[in-house]
Amino acid sequence: MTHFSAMSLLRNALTGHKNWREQWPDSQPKAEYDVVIVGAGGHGLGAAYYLAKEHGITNVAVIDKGWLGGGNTGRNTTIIRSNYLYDESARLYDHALDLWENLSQELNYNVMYSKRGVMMLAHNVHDVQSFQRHVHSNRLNGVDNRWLTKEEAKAFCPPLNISPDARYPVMGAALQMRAGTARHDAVAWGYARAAAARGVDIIQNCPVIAIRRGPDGSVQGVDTAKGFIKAKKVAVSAAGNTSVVMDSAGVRMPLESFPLQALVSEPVKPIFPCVVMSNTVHAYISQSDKGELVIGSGTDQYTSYSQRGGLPLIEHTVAAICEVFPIFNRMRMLRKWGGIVDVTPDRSAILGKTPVEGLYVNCGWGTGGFKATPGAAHTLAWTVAKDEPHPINAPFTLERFTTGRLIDEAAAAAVAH
Amino acid sequence: MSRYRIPGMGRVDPAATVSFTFDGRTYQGLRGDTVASALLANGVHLMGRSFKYHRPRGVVTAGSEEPNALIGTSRGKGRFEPNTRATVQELRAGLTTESQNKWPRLSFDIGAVNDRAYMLFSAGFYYKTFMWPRSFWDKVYEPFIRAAAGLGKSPTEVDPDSYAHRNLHTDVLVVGGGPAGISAALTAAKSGARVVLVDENPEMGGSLLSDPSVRIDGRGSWAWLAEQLSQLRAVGVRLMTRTTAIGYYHQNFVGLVERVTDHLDQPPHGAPRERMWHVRAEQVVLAQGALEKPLVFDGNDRPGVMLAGAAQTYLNRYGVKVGDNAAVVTSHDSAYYAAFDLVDAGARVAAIADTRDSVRPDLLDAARKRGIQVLTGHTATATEGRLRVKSVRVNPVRNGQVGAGRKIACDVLLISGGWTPSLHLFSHTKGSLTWDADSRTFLPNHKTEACQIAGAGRGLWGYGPVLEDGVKAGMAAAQALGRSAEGSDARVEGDRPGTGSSQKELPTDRSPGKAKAFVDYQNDVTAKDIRLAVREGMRSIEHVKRYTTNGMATDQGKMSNINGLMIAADALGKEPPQVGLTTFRPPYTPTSFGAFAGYHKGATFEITRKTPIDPWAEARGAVFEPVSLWRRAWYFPQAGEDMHAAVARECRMTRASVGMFDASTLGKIEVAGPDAVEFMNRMYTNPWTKLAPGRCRYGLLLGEDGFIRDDGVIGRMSQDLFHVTTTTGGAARVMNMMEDYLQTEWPDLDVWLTSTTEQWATVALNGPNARKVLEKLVEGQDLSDEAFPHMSVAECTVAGLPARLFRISFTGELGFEVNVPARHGLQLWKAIHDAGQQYDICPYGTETMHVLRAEKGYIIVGQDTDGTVTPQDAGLDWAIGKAKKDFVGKRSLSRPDIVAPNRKQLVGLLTEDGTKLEEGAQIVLDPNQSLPMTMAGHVTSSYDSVALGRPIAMAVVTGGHGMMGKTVHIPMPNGTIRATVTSTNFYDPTGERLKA
Amino acid sequence: MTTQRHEFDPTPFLVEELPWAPRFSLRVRPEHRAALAGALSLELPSKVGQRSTAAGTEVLCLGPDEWTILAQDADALTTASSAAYAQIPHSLVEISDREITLRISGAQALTALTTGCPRDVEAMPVGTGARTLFDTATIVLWRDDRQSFRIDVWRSFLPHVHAILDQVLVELKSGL
Amino acid sequence: MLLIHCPYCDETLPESEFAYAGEAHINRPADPSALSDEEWRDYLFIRTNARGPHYERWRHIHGCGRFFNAVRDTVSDRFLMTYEAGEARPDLTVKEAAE
Repeated sequence: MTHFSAMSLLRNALTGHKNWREQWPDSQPKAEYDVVIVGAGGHGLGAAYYLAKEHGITNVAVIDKGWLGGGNTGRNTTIIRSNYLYDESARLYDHALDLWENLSQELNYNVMYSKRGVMMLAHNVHDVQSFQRHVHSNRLNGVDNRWLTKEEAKAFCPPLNISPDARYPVMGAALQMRAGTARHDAVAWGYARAAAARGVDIIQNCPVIAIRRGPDGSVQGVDTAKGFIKAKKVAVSAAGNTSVVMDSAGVRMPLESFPLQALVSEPVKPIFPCVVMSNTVHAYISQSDKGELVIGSGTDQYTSYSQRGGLPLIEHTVAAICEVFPIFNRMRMLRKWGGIVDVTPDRSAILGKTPVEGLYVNCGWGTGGFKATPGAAHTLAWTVAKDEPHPINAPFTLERFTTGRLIDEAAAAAVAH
Repeated sequence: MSRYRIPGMGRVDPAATVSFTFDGRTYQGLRGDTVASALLANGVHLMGRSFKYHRPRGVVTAGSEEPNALIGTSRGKGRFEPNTRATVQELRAGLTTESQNKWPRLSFDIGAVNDRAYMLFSAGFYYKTFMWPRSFWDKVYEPFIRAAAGLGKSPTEVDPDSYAHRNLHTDVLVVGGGPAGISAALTAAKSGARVVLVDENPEMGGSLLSDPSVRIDGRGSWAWLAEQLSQLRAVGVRLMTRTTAIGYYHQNFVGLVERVTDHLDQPPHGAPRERMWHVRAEQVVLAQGALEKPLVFDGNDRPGVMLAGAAQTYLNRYGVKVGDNAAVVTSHDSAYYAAFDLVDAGARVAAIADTRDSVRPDLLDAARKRGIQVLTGHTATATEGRLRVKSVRVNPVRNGQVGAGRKIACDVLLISGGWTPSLHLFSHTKGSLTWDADSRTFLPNHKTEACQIAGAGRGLWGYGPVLEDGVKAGMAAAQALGRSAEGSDARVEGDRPGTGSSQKELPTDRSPGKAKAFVDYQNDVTAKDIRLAVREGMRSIEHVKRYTTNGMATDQGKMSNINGLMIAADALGKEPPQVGLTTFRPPYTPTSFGAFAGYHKGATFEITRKTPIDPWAEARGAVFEPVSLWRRAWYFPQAGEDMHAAVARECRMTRASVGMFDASTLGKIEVAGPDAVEFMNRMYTNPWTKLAPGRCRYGLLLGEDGFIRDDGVIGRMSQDLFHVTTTTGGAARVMNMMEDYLQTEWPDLDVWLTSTTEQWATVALNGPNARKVLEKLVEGQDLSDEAFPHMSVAECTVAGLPARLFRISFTGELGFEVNVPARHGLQLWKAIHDAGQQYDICPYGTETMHVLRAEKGYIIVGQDTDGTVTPQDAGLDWAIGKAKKDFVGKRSLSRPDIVAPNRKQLVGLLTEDGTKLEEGAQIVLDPNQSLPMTMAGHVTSSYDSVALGRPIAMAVVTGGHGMMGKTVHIPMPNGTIRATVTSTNFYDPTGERLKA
Repeated sequence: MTTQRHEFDPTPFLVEELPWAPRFSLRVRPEHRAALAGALSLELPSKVGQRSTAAGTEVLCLGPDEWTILAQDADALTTASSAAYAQIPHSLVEISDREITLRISGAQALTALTTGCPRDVEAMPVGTGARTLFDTATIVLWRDDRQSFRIDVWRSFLPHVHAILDQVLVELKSGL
Repeated sequence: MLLIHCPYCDETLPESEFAYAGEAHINRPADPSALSDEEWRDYLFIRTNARGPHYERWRHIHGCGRFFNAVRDTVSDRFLMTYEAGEARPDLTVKEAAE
């Protein structure tokens, strides 16, 4: 693998960039692997990388029905933060944040992790109570997050409208400085390149038809469009398509897949210095390093795999952005797109072992999957390698839906008076 | 008359001069011009700078697909917008425009040093560098990269304009007002269908506007067009110009954006700037035509290099000659017609270099007649000229070998790489495309929606076939609607048929690695970048796009996608369809945020619900808080009072005498029918069978998961009738949940639900003097404790109004809630207020309500519970009907982790040093542990209690119910606070005051 | 060619708030509809959207088991309802104060409604009604004539509906 | 925005009048207390999440107010049919054969 650096870039520039080699080979499946990972997004490729690097398991295939990074990894609004309320979530996302900090250097691939700060706006008394609860909980968990007055919020993000006459006036904000954004594609590519360099096969355009189980119930491998691939361990990390894949192994999942939309504006010179989220008006926004305003919308109300999404939802999101940032009213939307998010009943992920021996799952991230990428991948690799939960992913079991030990961040923010 | 304007040509009004400015200089154009055509008429080609290399750029197209000529446009304060396409913006009086992405000025831009370092800024270069030293990323590299971002400048002021929305239902929507669209619309309309025809241009006609020499049905094309438009109007077709179909959604739902005022000198008062149309059509006809592709070769981006079709449009539609001395490089017949029109208008065309080895003889003849030299089998290998093209270098290609080049001087270079059908909207529907090997283009294939595609969008060329195809599409749409439609033939003379070949980057005799052959103009993506991406393992077109940013500019790949694909496919040694096409996303062209938001701006951003008593509170100077969609009076400050003082006074006066509160926002549901009690038993945790009419009870509602969803007091009005109240925010949710169970689980029950939230206005009266105030107003009900004890309900008259009167309390004081028909709400409020004067009655808001209820330990669902709290956790076991076999959520209460010990349970907290805790503060048992700490719960409610003379708090604490009297710790940034666990019932624990 | 002309329209449509009137929500199982209609001396249309008028009382069928009644004689109705209840279980709830009614009429009344109603109002036959949406507010829409409509809006949603109609009025007056 | 046929109104109307209400034909057990924790979990949380025809519920919330059932292809979002609440799950193969 060519080491990436300013020097190698300069050297190649002088030779017309003719000597760059492929960042990962386009592999064809072997008959057998120690581990097969279904889904070549950031999570799947990351798990393969950590299996190889930290557990010495290099006979690994990552297979995808399409192109690597072509799912939610390449369709999200790239926000990274860890200021979650519950200990379980805070540990997981903060573990991810620790890995994000050095990911570019570790992978020798600049993922452009930008510590811009993520600011969450409080628009009513309930928001204030809820965010204060987050701030206090985060502090005792060692997660950075602090409370800003509305004037401090405005100073941090000048386009913000803090007029008391607004329909939802800003009453303050919670700010995590370590949080920010990263270049989503680069995460998948960086992991792919680093995993491939350690011997992992990345097999693209190879839909998984079924997970095959033996007479004893344990996993034997996967049937794919390119034939049967033998493996005693299979990890499914297929985002919105997880239900379908798991179903083939006889494991029914507490998941529903919804279309999630996002959009970008035309590019403009730097105007927006951070990430702002407003749950009350349903909007979140940042500015990319190309200058586009990147705006997250919500999910449509119905389950769907169509990746289309409707216009009214987008209208609402844009109206909400213009309510909070009225100077953007004459900006133009450049494109909007849809992804499929898999949502669990408590809106927290399922990460780890399943009732089937040799079958592991990483799913149910809703809209939170991108920020968790290194943390989820790292701990899943541990679980797959050792066949036991990692202390950080241990709470994120399937069993919690039977016993009632839910990790319900969304319910914790429920609004009612 | 401007230097390049040709009198007598074009559709602009020569009598109407319009002034505008560009980069501070004033120019004259004509009514009907775009900024681009007016600048070209003045000989200005340099209109912008590219994104990465800051290369000087001129206009490439004459339409909405323009990648280069992006400008800032303004009409005064708050009305500036960046990245406007000069090719679309119509001239209006007083329009000011500016170029972008340059410093200090357009003709001399420091940023162009990037162009020198071209080799360094290869595709994806930033992924490979800026990583060391680690700390430099945050402090040096990233700020530098970010500072270079963007093209135009963001608006910085609030937009004073308004935007509108409209719904429109129609039988047929035709997108594209060119020849195919017009004939489709007319054919469909003649069958009796309702037809809407939209076009993004200021006038209908499409390519006809650029081809006046063609004759249709014996008339010039413009006369034919005018006649067709009058026929369309006559048969009732709704013609919408300046209207872009931005997105094609499910089941023939199409979003249109109409630009209403941007072209007007003086918009009339009240006119919206833009209007979003939500169109639902039975049939959609897509007649969007085709887009011309540039040719990719070294120097194909200099100002003065433009698409041949664009030059033809500037000439015929705007009467503007784009240059005096043109050269042409083409791979398609269409460029010949542009050259012919230019020569016919008095310009010189030095040569046409055609990449093809053979060309139609009639074209060669026509060229020869006009003195144009045609060089077949040629490639272009370079251009010269810093701010305007001066020459093009062309070379013969024989058997794949590029021969010696020669320079052709020119002041404008017309290029054409052929045409690609405009299938963006079709792509939005997830319709599939098929690769046509002959024309080397993608054509529409499998349809997922009820639509027809007509004309150049299906790869057809020439007016004869296109008009015929439009008629066919109109007939097909009509027939799909069950109507009979008649076809018609158009006779076309002087048609301009054409074919062409599709190219990757043109062959060159120089080092391809050094060529600046642009594929995506705006993002400065070159052919070399695409090949590098492929070399680095980017095999899917999605990877190539993302790695190089090809097709991600504001033209959304309209200029660059197909060329990029051709080059990527060549590099991979595959056919283009095997490499794939990136998905087109809405909107078709960039669309202003305001158009999406429509009326949802400012005061009408979202509904603000107000109670009938709200005007009184407002007049009284109340401070309001938003609670779900409602605004509620938060507190009523008197002169000199802050919130703390006002709330303290309100609390004190209510406990001392009497207070009044507007509780109208509480949800109310009438549950009626013979099975009402059975329904209530199934829904709520409590038992209802034995509740006598005239009595009420606190009701607790769970989700099926066992967690608390809602609560409220429920009165039994009669055997078969319950008056249910819900939380303010929960009203709609609870109603929906009840309907769900009733309709789908228990349809056998004879029960009906009616929301009466807004039927009633509700005034709560609390305090030791509440009865004394109310007695004066009530008729038909004895209010004594014996006749009307706590938790009673009755129908009676209050202040002369029909009322439902509850004796209940959310404060721990003697309390009543009076419900009267909402139109009388304000009258009731005033009557009680008047009657209470002798007792110093005190209106209070939601904050005081919260304090008073917390003193009694009454929970607020959503504050003291959060969707993870069971009745046991909240200390509400008593509200569960133990004898009931089932109710919603009961089964979940016996799940292992729900019955496990050490769940977080609701308790009271009293701080040892008397400080007030912060709501949301976390509780620990061991204050000396290190981070991360093990947290045992958090403070849910915290207030200064006037009644108790100290702050009180409620909290959920692990195993809290078993910790009474024990000490917990609340670590705050500036020290840890100690608190004692107590009951939540802080005030009057025996409830004597309730019974007063 | 671009046009700079537009027609100013001083009265595109008229919005009037109608006076209070007794209004009820009636619910009964479809199989008991006919019997209850007899008992209440009402005509209860069986198809959603249909209306009836008799002796000044207007009825609109909103759902398979739901009718809105604008009663001429509210006392007579409630008395008849009470009398019939034991034999024909049903629910009659007064909602006179829940909604406020606007009349929207005039040459562009239909256009005004299309700014907020997603369904095809133009195709709605005169003399029918339906519960639907205007903007984000639930309304009951009555079509009384080609260009004359009533909308019943929940009291607290009315100012929002009114505010949007006001904007639409200004917009339509501009002629663009 | 989808277009949905309400079987009670017998009209095809825009999605904004309707509210999605989750998977259909998941009947609340007659006696929940008789269920094991696993069976109760299945009722509460396990969903088909079908890729393709999906049996689901909608409510015509800004219309007649009725809950009803629908079969919708979750890949194309196209409705195959809608039917009244309480009706048996339709056999799609029979329906296709009839067409």
